[in-house]
Amino acid sequence: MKKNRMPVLKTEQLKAFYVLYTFGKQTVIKAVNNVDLEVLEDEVFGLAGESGCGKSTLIKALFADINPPLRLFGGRVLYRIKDQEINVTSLRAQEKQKLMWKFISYIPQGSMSILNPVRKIKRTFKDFLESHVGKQARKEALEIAKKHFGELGLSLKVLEYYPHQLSGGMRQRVTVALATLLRPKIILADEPTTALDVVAQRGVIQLLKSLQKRWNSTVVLVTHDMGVHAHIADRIGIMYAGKIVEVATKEQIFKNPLHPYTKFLINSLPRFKDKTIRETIPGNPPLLFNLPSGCPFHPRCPHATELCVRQDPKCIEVEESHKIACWWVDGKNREDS
Amino acid sequence: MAFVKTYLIPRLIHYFLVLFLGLTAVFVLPRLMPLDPVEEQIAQYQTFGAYIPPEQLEQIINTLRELYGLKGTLLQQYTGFWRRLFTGDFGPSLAQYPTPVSELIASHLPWTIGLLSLTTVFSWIIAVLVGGIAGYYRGRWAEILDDIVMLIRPIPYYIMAIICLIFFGYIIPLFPLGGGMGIGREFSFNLETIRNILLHGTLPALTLIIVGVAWQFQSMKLIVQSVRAEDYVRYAEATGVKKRIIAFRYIIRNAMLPMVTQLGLQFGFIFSGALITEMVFTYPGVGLLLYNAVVKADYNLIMGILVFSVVAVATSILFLDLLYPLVDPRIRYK
Amino acid sequence: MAKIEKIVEAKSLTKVFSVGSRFLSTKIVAVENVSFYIRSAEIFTLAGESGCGKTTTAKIILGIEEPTTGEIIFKGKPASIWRHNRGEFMRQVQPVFQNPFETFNPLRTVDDLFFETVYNYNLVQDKDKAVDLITEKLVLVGLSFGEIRGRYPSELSGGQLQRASIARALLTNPSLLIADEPVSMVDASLRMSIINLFKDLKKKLGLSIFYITHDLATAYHVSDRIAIMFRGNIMETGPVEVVLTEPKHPYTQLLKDSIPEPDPEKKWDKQIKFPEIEHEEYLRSGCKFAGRCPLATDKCKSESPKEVRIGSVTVKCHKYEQR
Amino acid sequence: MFGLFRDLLRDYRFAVVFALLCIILSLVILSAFSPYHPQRMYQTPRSRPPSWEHPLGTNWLGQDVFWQLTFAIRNSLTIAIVASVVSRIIAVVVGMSAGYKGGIIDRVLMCMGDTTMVLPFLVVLILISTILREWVRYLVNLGLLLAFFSWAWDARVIRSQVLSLREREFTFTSIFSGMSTLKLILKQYLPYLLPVVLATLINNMSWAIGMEITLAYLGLGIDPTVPTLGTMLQTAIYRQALFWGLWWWFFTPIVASVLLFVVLYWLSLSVSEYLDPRVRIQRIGIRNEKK
Repeated sequence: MKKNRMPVLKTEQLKAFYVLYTFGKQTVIKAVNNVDLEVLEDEVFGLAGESGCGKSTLIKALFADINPPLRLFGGRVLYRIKDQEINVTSLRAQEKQKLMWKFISYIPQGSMSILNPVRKIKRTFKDFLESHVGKQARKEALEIAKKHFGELGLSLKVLEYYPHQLSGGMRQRVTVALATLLRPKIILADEPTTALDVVAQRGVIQLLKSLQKRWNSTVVLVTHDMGVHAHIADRIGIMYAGKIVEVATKEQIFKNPLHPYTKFLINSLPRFKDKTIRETIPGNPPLLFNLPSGCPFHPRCPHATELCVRQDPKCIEVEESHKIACWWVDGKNREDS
Repeated sequence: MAFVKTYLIPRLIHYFLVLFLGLTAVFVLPRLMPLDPVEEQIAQYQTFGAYIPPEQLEQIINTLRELYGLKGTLLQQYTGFWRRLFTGDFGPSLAQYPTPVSELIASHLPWTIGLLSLTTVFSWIIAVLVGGIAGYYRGRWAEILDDIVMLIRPIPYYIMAIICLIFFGYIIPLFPLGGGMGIGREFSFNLETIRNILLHGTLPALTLIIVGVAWQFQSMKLIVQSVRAEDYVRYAEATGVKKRIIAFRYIIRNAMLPMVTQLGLQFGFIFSGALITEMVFTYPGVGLLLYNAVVKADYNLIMGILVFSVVAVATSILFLDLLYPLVDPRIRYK
Repeated sequence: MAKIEKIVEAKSLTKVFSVGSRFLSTKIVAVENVSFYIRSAEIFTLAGESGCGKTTTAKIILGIEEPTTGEIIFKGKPASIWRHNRGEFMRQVQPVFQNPFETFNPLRTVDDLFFETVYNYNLVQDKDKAVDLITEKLVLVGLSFGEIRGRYPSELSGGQLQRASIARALLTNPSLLIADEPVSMVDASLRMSIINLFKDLKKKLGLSIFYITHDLATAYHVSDRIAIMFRGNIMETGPVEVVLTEPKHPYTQLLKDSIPEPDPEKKWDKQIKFPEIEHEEYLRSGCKFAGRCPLATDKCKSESPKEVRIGSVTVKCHKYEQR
Repeated sequence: MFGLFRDLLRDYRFAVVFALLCIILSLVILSAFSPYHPQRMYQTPRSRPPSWEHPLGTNWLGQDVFWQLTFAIRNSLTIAIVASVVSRIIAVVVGMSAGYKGGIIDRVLMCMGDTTMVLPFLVVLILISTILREWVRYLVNLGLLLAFFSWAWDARVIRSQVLSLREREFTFTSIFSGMSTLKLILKQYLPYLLPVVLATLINNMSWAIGMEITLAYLGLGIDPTVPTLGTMLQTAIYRQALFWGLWWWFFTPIVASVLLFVVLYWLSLSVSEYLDPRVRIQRIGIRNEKK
């Protein structure tokens, strides 16, 4: 593993909640709750967790795409651009817009619906380029797109099609191409392969990985599929109920998980050539608008103590490059509190 | 040629089917009228004091029946109806005997076409543009616009027409109260006549546009609301595509597609709309002609106008349907 | 060898859908000449990518869709006979669907459908006994009646609902459960608990389960035999251990190779090919996989391969035919 | 029930509409206590401007405009309710059977719908009311005639909803729970169709009131001596109320009908928003939170 890499993206005590009103009643959904995160340059950071744990919301917050009903309740999101830390949550819309795509870009879930269905792929590329490059380059938009497709090894024919004519895997590769058009330093990918078949998923993941290697960029990949993380990620963060409960290298997560939730998660994964019954987590995931007190995992945790019910543990380093948020480590209660 | 096979031919089949049913309805409906046109006419002759000897009466009745296509059994009448359709001859009008029906329609049609198709298309374009922009940008002005539309939208056209007539005709007499051009004027291409036609047309056109825009503005706004929630719009927004590009190429372009169908429906209402407009403003179009025909039980004229409107409406809907794949690529390859 | 008791058998099913209008349309073959059988107390998996025709096959067995050609034989009697006794057929064959939030009407309470099932099939007469019966089945899947009473689907978690859906299907003591992607909408940590539940039900109740999935890892865990489907064709069938550890068909090999295994030491190295255009492969004559197959010959592109039996496995590939 | 009402009143638009609706309904109730007969003439001094005794003045025929208005609203609403309820019943039955059963019924409905679209329906309506001139003089009969003209479009809307509901998984679960088709439709589908039915019910009411006014203008429809919003306006126009300066006679039916249309439209918006299944699910979900 490469050492001493600088963090390129950082959050400090980030809180982003959804506030919903239905007929005068207010509901607060604590989707991202006190998250501290560091993403290093030139790495693939995998963010894992079950549906409704807030991982997609965290990606939105990282992209500074906070629009009602999502609201920022505290904390900062910092980008490191040319050795300067910029807090994007306090930037004005125009300044933020300048960073989008050139410094950071975003691949969302659902390739079918993110491309305008009535415009050819090349027109979509043109629309995006028109807003981001100078007047001169506008005329060459098609040339830029073609060159980019060539670099990615995609067929130029694709530019002439409408989105619905492409297969799911091809469509998602087009969105990868769209997101990397301006060579951003950071690519945020939110469940980019969830709706795809395994073969197409493999194609997209391989493309993403090769681009990351070639341009030494950073990829933050959100997916619930631990198998995908095992293939592509360098470091993995595990999210549970709006919090990051464990961050470590891929090897540490798979070989030596420390948080009880991660242990369950890794152990419950089906593996080939092993048909033994796998143990699963008891109970159900908590609802984000009705969180339990203290550590959100304590109702399902076999090691829960009175302390866990009372107080929420901080995420601290317990080994080299291995952080967890748990009072119970290796059978011992954590001393600091 | 997938377009011809999977789109054009089925549409054409559907078109002819609807045309057939609609025209059959046109044939059936007047025959349900309680007034026998022939007896009406005889009665009318007699009230003018003309004496018709009984042996001639039979002959006159026969001639009239033939003239109105009422001779023979219902089936014979029906085949005769289609024969008349294909030759384009609807016979003479009763009320304005012996002017042929086709001539009457031809002289009134330009007024209706000029007023209604222009206002329909015009209000559609305004509604799509204003509704699209207001629906996307949602500023304070958009809210005020919305409130105004919420007040206008539920008012039926007829009430609206009367309100406008009272307001701009009686209270502030800006425009003439009725007619197509000044009384006793002959149509000719000079500046004065054209000015006059425009002046007479303004009030009916204004009411049609107000109501038309309010109706379609509402639908456009609803469609825009769902389009702006689509993932591709949100994605484009999040990645910093310029608002102007999103408004026109994403929102309006995509919301326009269902609105094209709406335009087709609006054409369907043209003749019903013409009837009321032209009556309130005594505008000399087909609607007024039709109303008079109904009142006077003018068989041939009613049929002529109904046939004409059915064909015109069905054809305009077909035309829009065929146009649709050009604007929506998803249809083309289905 | 003892006589195999086949609970259900599909005999050369073909289903053609017309896409487009009523008058003129393109035909898409969703299921092409598919045959398989399920034994009693066996979990049989039909695996494949989305759009390969596996859901259509399930619907044909459930009697929701009519096959264009071919027939279903359930407990020795063809579907045409069962059609006259639909009530009894439905009592014996029950479905579990993919999306638990859609399985129950979102605007009605969950227990409503339980009572409906009990009363409509005349399982018991009075309400107390109905509650007892429902509780019995809910306990079997690890729930209690209190958890679902008066609740709307949106008030329960996906895992709970999917268990409830299975419990509802068990009310009538069916002999065959048709589970269409039952875990694809369930969280990873709860997924295996549903899989374990299936194994448990098979053992305890002697239930046969037709498990439809795109997830080969869970298929490996739960099933006895597996069929791999691609674009309407079954490419390979056999015991799950054999098919998934030594895949014969090039498609199965690719599929198996593309599964992201949760093992940090395994990495993909080969770049792969997949179709650019939607529907491209449906309309292909010959072997549907020929466009992407590394071993494809001219014969593959023009001629549909026949089924070849190799040991316990049946494969549909020209490569094995030639031998 | 009370909770539902309280929820609705939180919406300011609904609160305004509700207040106006109360006024309109109290006018309808007041009509039962009218000191004058609705059809008799010369019961009051003629052509008096509004005063304490006659809040909206009197007309040229010696009738009190305020009390005429109460009858007019009552009668117009009667027509509207008959028309919309009857047409809703037809629309639901036809739409559901076409959507669920498909086949012949479906095709016939589709063709009928398309045919009615190309026929100028107002012309046809005028023709029929000419044919049945005597029959449509009565409120209920006119309501029935209007009902016959307004089900086709909404039946199509219901049909398409049923078509999409039929493909949803809970339909299959219900079938395999042994539910009969009728029970399935009533228990599982009706909650989804309720918003459409209610919203179109209200829209249909305002359409029927508008049609009555239009027909009255053409001298068709209701017996012109029976006060409705249409006949009131028509009499005022026919007797040249504005020419004589009797503006209160002329404007009362116009203002009243505009008010009624706005109230009905806003009501339909609030109701359909409230009954929208997505919003309902959200409410169900939130109720859970309090437990």
